[in-house]
Amino acid sequence: MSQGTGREYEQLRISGLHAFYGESHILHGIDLVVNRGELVTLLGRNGAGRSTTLKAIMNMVGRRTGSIMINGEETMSCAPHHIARLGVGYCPEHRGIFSSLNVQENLTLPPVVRSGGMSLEEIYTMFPNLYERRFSQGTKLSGGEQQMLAMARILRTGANMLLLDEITEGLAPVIVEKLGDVLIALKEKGLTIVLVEQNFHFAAPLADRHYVVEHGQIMEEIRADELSAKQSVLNGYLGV
Amino acid sequence: EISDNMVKMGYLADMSGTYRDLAGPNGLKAMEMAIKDFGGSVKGAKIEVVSADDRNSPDVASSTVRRWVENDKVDMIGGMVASSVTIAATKILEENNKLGIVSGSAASSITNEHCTPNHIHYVYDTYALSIGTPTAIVQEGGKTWFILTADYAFGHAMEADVTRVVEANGGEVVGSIRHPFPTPDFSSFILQAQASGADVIALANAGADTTNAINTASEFGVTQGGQTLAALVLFLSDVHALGTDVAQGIQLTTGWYWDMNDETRAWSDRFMEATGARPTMVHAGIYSSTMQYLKAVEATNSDDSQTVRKYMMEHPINDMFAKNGVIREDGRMVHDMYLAEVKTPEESSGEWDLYNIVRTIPADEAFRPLSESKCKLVSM
Amino acid sequence: MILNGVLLVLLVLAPLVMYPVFLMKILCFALFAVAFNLLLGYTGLLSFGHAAFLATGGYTTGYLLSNVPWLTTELGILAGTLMATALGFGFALLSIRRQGIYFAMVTLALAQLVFFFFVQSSFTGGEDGMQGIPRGELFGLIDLNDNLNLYYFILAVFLGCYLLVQRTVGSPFGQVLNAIKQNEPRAISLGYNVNRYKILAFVISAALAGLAGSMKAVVFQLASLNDAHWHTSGEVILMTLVGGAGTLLGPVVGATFVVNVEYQLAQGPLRDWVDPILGGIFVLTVIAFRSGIVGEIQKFMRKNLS
Amino acid sequence: MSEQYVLETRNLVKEFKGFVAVDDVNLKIRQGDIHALIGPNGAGKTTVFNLLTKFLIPTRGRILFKGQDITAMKSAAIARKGVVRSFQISAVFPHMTALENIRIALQSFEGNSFSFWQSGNRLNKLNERAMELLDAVGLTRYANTTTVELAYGRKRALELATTLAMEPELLLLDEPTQGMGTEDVDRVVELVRKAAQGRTVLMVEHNLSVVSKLCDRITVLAQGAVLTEGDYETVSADPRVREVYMGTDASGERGAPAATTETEA
Amino acid sequence: MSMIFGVPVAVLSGQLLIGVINGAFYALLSLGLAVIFGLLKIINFAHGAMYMLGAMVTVIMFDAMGVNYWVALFLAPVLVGVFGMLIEYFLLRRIAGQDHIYSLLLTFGAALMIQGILTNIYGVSGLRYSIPDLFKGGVNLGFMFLPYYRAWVIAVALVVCFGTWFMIEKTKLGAYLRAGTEDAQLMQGFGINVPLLISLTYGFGVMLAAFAGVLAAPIYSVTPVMGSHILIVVFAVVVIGGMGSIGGAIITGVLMGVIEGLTKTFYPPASSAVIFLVMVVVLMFRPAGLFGKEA
Ligand SMILES: Nc1ncnc2c1ncn2[C@@H]1O[C@H](COP(=O)(O)OP(=O)(O)OP(=O)(O)O)[C@@H](O)[C@H]1O
Ligand SMILES: Nc1ncnc2c1ncn2[C@@H]1O[C@H](COP(=O)(O)OP(=O)(O)OP(=O)(O)O)[C@@H](O)[C@H]1O
Ligand SMILES: [Mg+2]
Ligand SMILES: [Mg+2]
Repeated sequence: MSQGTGREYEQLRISGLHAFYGESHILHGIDLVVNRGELVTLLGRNGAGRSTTLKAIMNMVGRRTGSIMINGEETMSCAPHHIARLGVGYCPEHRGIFSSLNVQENLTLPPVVRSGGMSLEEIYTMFPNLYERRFSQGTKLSGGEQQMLAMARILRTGANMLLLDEITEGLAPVIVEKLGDVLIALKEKGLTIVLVEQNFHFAAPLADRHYVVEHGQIMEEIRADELSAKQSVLNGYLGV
Repeated sequence: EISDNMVKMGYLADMSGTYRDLAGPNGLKAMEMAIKDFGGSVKGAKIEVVSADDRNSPDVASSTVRRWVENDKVDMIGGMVASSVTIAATKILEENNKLGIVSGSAASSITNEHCTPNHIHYVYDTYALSIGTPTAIVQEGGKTWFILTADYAFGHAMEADVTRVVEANGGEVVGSIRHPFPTPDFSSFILQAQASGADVIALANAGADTTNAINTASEFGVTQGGQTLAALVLFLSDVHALGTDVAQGIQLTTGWYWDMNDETRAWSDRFMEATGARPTMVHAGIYSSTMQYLKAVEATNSDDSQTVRKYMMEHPINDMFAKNGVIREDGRMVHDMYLAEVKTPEESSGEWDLYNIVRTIPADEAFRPLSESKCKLVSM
Repeated sequence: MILNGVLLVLLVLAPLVMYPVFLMKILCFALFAVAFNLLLGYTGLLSFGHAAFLATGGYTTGYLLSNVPWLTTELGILAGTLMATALGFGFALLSIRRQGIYFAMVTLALAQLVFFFFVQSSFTGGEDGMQGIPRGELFGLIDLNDNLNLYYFILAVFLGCYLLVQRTVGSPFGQVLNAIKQNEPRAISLGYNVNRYKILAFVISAALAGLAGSMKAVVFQLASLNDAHWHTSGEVILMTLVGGAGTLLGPVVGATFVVNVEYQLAQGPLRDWVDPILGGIFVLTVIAFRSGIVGEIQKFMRKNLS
Repeated sequence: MSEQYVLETRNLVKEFKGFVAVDDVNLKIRQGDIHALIGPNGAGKTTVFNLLTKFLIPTRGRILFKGQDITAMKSAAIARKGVVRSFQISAVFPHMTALENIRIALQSFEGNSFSFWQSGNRLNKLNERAMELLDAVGLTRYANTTTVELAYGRKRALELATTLAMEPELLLLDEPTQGMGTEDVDRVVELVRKAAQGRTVLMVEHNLSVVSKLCDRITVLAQGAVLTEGDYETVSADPRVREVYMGTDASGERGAPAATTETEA
Repeated sequence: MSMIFGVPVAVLSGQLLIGVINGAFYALLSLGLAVIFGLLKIINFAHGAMYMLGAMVTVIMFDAMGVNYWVALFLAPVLVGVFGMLIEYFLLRRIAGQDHIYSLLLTFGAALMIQGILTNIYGVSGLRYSIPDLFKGGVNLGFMFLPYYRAWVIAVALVVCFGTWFMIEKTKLGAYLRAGTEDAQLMQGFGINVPLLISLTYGFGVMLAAFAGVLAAPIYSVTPVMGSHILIVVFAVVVIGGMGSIGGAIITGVLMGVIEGLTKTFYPPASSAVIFLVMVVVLMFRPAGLFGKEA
């Protein structure tokens, strides 16, 4: 999976991205490219700015400068709802389950932005817990169940680029395993995925490429096939 | 001797709240009209006016009045509507020996238990209002009465006065309801009043409460049901707001009406020119009392409160507001009051053509006799 | 420190140039706002019923001073404060378990019931107000009918209370209040019985508000229903926010500002426009100076110093 | 009878409108153990914690702490008795610095918390101990940073340090390593090990490597009921546990899809 | 005639009916307030002013252009609603996400301005407006005289209340609204134009208040201060019902109308305080109100 073969469609290109929360300057010039059908991860230590990068793509941080192209379209001046309508699905770090809605309402809440999303039945087969609790208030779910719901919710919308922030957080190993299968299946369907993950063992076998983020900058780009060669560099960054 | 070679008057009233239309900004206009008509100066001393919104708060009134008399050399204060404001203000005037002429307040306690040698109550009071209307109605055959009373001292006083008058004339009060102040919806009370079967439903309340009650009474067909409505405190501005449609036939007592004679009409034309509205009795009272005050200052060549008050007491008032009005030792200015009836839409020739004056209530009947007074100034 | 010194000197000299009764009014409202801010700014509790304490203090003091001839003024004020404290304790017991806006509304409801009580009671003088309260003598010695004497007495009480609140906010107790304000469940799990802390804070606040009311009754020689009306509860919120909630000086500045603006406008050519202008000031505060006058100055200084 | 058990539950049940989240659970936590509560998502682990600390009221059953019935006690009283929890979702005082966060916890032992007339400087003596705790979780650098500004993982570390400040006899940790990088996970493991000296720990954790490294005893919950109990070897060998919880990978690292195993070796 | 506590049954039934009618007003007003608080977390102290504007606009439009009641019934709420949206767009939007208390201060300030300006133009005595001809008069029910207009008020208010409840609780749009208030940013991240939704919601809540104002214009004295008295009563209703509970606001509105009506019969002086007594008692036992969900 090499770059620049030309036939590849560039779904996301970020260049020189800076982001701020009020006074504090968090991202210091991020540059990255994701092609259609690729799964890339953002790796890094706590506080490196990975979540912020995803939020910046969604225009959910205080202030941004630089350029973010989605499907070749500049989105720096777009409101978040326009960005979502370009086919971007975002699963936030803190889940964002709505307590005023029940599980099923939470699940069907995000509007469908493109055809080809999963059906409710497919989702319930994938996460039987959710089916069982479908009429409970969203926030009454257990931590892990909420995490499943947050992920499941954007699978329905048909978004073709997913920004996933720590989706294995708090999940039992069986479920994590199942999520891995889901991501593989999504990738096969041609979806583009940007994954922020702490759980490297989960991410490593799924990803085509890894970006290492530190202090709000991309420090390293590692292709899947270089992984073993660059393991020590990576360990250095991640402090393993 | 006129102090500082200047006569300084203060106008204190509710400029923005519930009582705004009673005295309010137009009352200030009336005061200024009087000064202008008087010539702008007394014996070479300039006449000046300061004014303030009392915001219906005795605190505000008290700090304003204190500053006026203690710092700003104000000699006389006029206006004053809410009773708490009036009582607070007159206490301070007494302490500082300045003069107050109260035109807006209704409470008869102002010249009774709260009387001071430093103020005059000029236009009307609850005692006077509750004499005329009940007497007339009972005499016309309205024997049984039901009273809707605003649940505060003012309402209670009115209720007691009405009861006394009704009973003295051979009528009977069959029931009463004390409603909270303010009450936005009167339907429940009107219903109870209807159910009582009384001949007359009397409203011992004021302002928006009264207009709301009258509106509701009309909606629930009180008069069609054969009952009479008697509003005890109803001003021209209220009737104007209600319209003759709703208010027709209501009897009320007033101290003055703009359309009584050529003199009143001439003055109120000028007032209307300045303000866009016809004057209430309070506006007329403010004009008249300011005039009388300035005359007294001129005559005595003094702005000392006791000198001026004494002069005013000794000289009966004869102007467009009152004929043979007399200021008594308790500070009450007694003058004729009038029983009025609201015109029907057919009778009315314009938006301000609202009353027929039915009867004159002579001054000595209209006000609480000195023999019943609790005022400390009244010598037994 | 220097700032505080300058302010103190100004306060001591103020009656030489300004009208003392007006200054005392400001001090009373400032104390009222300081008391309120202890709850809003430092405990995160929005009370919408503080008028009840102001009025209770005022009526109690007024009633006693008018009817108990031997009572010296400071005892009358003390009695008013105690009465408000007791009422505050009652309010606290009934309301403290409610959260957020419900807390605000329970306090409002309780205050409305207190208002109803005052309307119905004859000793308050109803809407005429309780008038002609004697100012009396301090310790039976100093004549408080003299405006300056009274001013310095009120100033001393005010400063004492201000320092007390300052101390309270920084005290170990104040730290716990701050913790409760920020994350109540967490404070509970750290072993704090948060309700007791909130109750104590509420009672202190009610006591100081009652004290403000008692002093106000002495200054104006009257107590009226306006003090108990919910508008007064609202007004103290506004004063606090305009000055800056959660800052010590904020409520003082806010009270000074609001009382002044109201007073100056009511006198001037814009006297019919007091309400809309005040309304405009509130809107402006929220839009442009959200942290209040003092809060914004602090922010500005912090920015320019770092 | 049960001297060696710090904490026992007897037939503990919690129902939510007909849904049984905790179903007749009998836990026995031995003095000095690090005891893990594991199980699939929604098994009822957090609910058990909530019952133990009275954030929820049990529908039925009893809770004994050191032989004493604490079923009827309130949250704060239980915390003062020495049963302290950390939260699954990070709970800090956002507008205090990290140091102040810890100090508030330490202060609850001081007994002067109602002294509104005392100077706040009296609390400075707590700073030293607070710094030690911050150091232990690697937050020394952030002592004076306002907590809102900390990244998520650091908030979790702070939360843990605060809990430790309570010097609990029984420490309840709900997913202490959630949201942390590998580096921090290792540090937390060390920290918990250190903290566990002289006290008992009950923890919920999905990171099996942490469980295997730390825990003396493990209770597996599934659908609100106890599935099995034992040490790591016994439990991880149980096919039922593999089926409902661990999945195909029981290597001890965090759960991961089957494909991982190759890369890992 | 049979009596209950010394009150004839006929009178009592009349009082109950009156209570329900007033309750319908409360329901309409508290509904708007509940929508605004529940969905936007804005404490709308301008609600009374919006109610007043509804009535004032009706009268002013009639005086100036002869716009009749039926047209005003639609036009006035729309105008006031648009005005509300402007307030939302230019003012409230800037404090989104801030503590409740700022919205309280801001809307209170706005209400003071609106009220003050109108007071200076129109005074406080009230403007004249009469009942539309269709509803003049009434029917004698035996136990009371029921003005047609009151019957109309109750019918139309209940229809509007139910419609609103249905829209918010049972439709997708309602779900967007509820979710958008919890985490607007995330909702926007899902592709929903949340700012527009918020404007519309505020406008809608205000419209309900203005609608109540139009209904009130023929029967109550129309003045710039007519909304300020009713404001905290309506707040109390919303709190008793449970802030944010749409159904709760409606049911409680009617219930409080009845309770107030009964108090007016048995102990009139307390009728303005009774709602607060009920509130204290209710919150004692149900911390989140009758129909509120506990946090
Ligand atoms: N709302 C905020 N205000 C101020 N600073 C923030 C805010 N949110 C995050 N930060 C800061 O931004 C930096 C990057 O945070 P971010 O959440 O992107 O980190 P991350 O790489 O996702 O780490 P983690 O694994 O902890 O989630 C951190 O230093 C954090 O302190
Ligand atoms: N307050 C509540 N009301 C209704 N159901 C609830 C409530 N709290 C928890 N539940 C349900 O009880 C079950 C157990 O939840 P709990 O949070 O204890 O799970 P858990 O074992 O901690 O799971 P996880 O590992 O995902 O955190 C879940 O199915 C959840 O939906
Ligand atoms: Mg992150
Ligand atoms: Mg859990």
